[in-house]
Amino acid sequence: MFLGLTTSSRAPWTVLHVRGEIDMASAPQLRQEVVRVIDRGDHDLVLDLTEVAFCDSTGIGVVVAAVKRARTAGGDVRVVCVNERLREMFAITRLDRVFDLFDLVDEAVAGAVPGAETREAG
Amino acid sequence: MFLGLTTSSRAPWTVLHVRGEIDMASAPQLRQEVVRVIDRGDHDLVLDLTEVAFCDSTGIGVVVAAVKRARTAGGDVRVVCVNERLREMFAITRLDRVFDLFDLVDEAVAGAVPGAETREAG
Amino acid sequence: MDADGGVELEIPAHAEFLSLVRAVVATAAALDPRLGDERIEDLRLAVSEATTNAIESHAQLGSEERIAIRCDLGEDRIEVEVQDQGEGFDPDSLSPMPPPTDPERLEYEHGLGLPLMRVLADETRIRTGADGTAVSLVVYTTPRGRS
Amino acid sequence: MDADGGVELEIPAHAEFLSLVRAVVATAAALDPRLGDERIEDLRLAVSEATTNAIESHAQLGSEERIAIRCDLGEDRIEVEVQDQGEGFDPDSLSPMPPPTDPERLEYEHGLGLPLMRVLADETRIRTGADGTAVSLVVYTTPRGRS
Ligand SMILES: Nc1ncnc2c1ncn2[C@@H]1O[C@H](COP(=O)(O)OP(=O)(O)O)[C@@H](O)[C@H]1O
Ligand SMILES: Nc1ncnc2c1ncn2[C@@H]1O[C@H](COP(=O)(O)OP(=O)(O)O)[C@@H](O)[C@H]1O
Repeated sequence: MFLGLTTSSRAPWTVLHVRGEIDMASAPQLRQEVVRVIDRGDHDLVLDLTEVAFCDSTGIGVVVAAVKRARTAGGDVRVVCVNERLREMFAITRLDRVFDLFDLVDEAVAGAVPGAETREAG
Repeated sequence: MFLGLTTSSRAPWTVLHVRGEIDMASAPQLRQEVVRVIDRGDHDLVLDLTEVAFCDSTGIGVVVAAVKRARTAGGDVRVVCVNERLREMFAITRLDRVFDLFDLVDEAVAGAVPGAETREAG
Repeated sequence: MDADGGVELEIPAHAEFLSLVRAVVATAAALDPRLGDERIEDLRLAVSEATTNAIESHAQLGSEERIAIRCDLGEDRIEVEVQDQGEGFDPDSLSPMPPPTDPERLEYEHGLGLPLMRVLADETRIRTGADGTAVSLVVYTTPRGRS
Repeated sequence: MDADGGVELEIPAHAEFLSLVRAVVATAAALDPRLGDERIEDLRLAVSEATTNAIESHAQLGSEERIAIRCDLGEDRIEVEVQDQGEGFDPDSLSPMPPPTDPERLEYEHGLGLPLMRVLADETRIRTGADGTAVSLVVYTTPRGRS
């Protein structure tokens, strides 16, 4: 019924590790944590869904909300998931075109930081 | 719904390894295999319940039937189980006094063979 | 017991549905965070026993009626009731098991269900009559079962 | 559809019971050996979506009525029906999602449930009216869903 939520820092990224089943019962808990992290200024967020055993459209809605909030704050969200079903859901909803999906946290934090190209390109 | 049933030989013992949940739905399958093994002459039987995730009184009934059949045929049954719940059930039903329980198959087959004392004792 | 706060399940009276009943009871019981895994396991097994008897009672009648299982999450307890439409029985006239030292003991493959339920549940109530049996199994969620 | 061959479940209209519904559907579907894990997972998710909508519809009315879920194991299919007593809705008048390239897309946290059900289930039927909605989700157990 409750999600396991832990954060770790992979500067400049903050990684939010989610464990458990995301549905209407648990989504509010995830939403709250996402808001808390972004609003304290950690708006470059990696959502690590590696250990999410189940996620329905309510959970997908929280991911969408996270992307929106992070981008509004000048940051971005990257999503890590290997679960085939979850990958499929992002594909069916075409959300895989809206934000980036990675297989591993290491890959997600290795990519360029959003805005870095324009800041560093010269 | 179906049990995983395999036998191995630890002469003079035949070990029947059971995997899955033993209830009214699956008990007939176990009963049949026990009968088959004992009736072909392998009446010194170790019932390895190590990988039994659930067992109710119907399952316990099959164990009782196995003991009776093996003893009638001149053999015996030893039961291997570590599952605390199952141990408790054998205690509540006092069946732990009717046949021997072991933690490991190795321990079950190491004990003296039934009848060996009278045969070998001099 | 608040009937509106509970889960109701109806199954065909066939053994293959026992695993489903166990899954429902375990999942419903897990909704109460006060209940530890061991107590959930107690309830799951007790309900499986009661449902087995219910299914048997219908089989004896050749009845195709369904079995009803109700789980109620109360303030201080979880109560599961298993209801059948079998012929009923007299719980007081069941013959006791011979002692383990008696060779006769091996003649008794059955008769373990009710004793187990009584050990596993904190309360076991049986209402039985010619039109069926309802077995209520209660596990307390608070130390003394009274909030 | 043979009503007698199925499992019926009633739950309070609260989100915490979703995991129980999923457990029931997965366990019931697993009774049909022809259904692979992937299809069971499809059905489990689709039913979770339908039940989520049913629970929401009661929440909107402030209704304390229960949600009914029926699983029928048929010859060539498994059919799960989720029935609520909400206000109903018009499935044809739901606004489509903007394309992923549209920045507006991020305004849509909702509206994914029905499209997902339609992809996951082999058949999705919705009967809806002022006194409630029944969503039927069918997964075929034989290659063409006709035996
Ligand atoms: N729901 C029931 N309906 C009819 N008879 C029952 C029911 N539950 C128990 N009984 C009777 O009580 C006896 C003892 O039940 P139990 O202790 O569970 O052992 P078992 O089911 O293995 O016989 C059963 O054999 C049956 O005759
Ligand atoms: N059982 C139902 N009762 C009433 N309205 C419903 C029901 N199912 C769906 N709807 C309506 O259809 C809309 C779209 O549903 P859906 O695609 O599942 O997405 P979401 O539930 O995330 O909004 C819902 O917002 C709701 O207005």
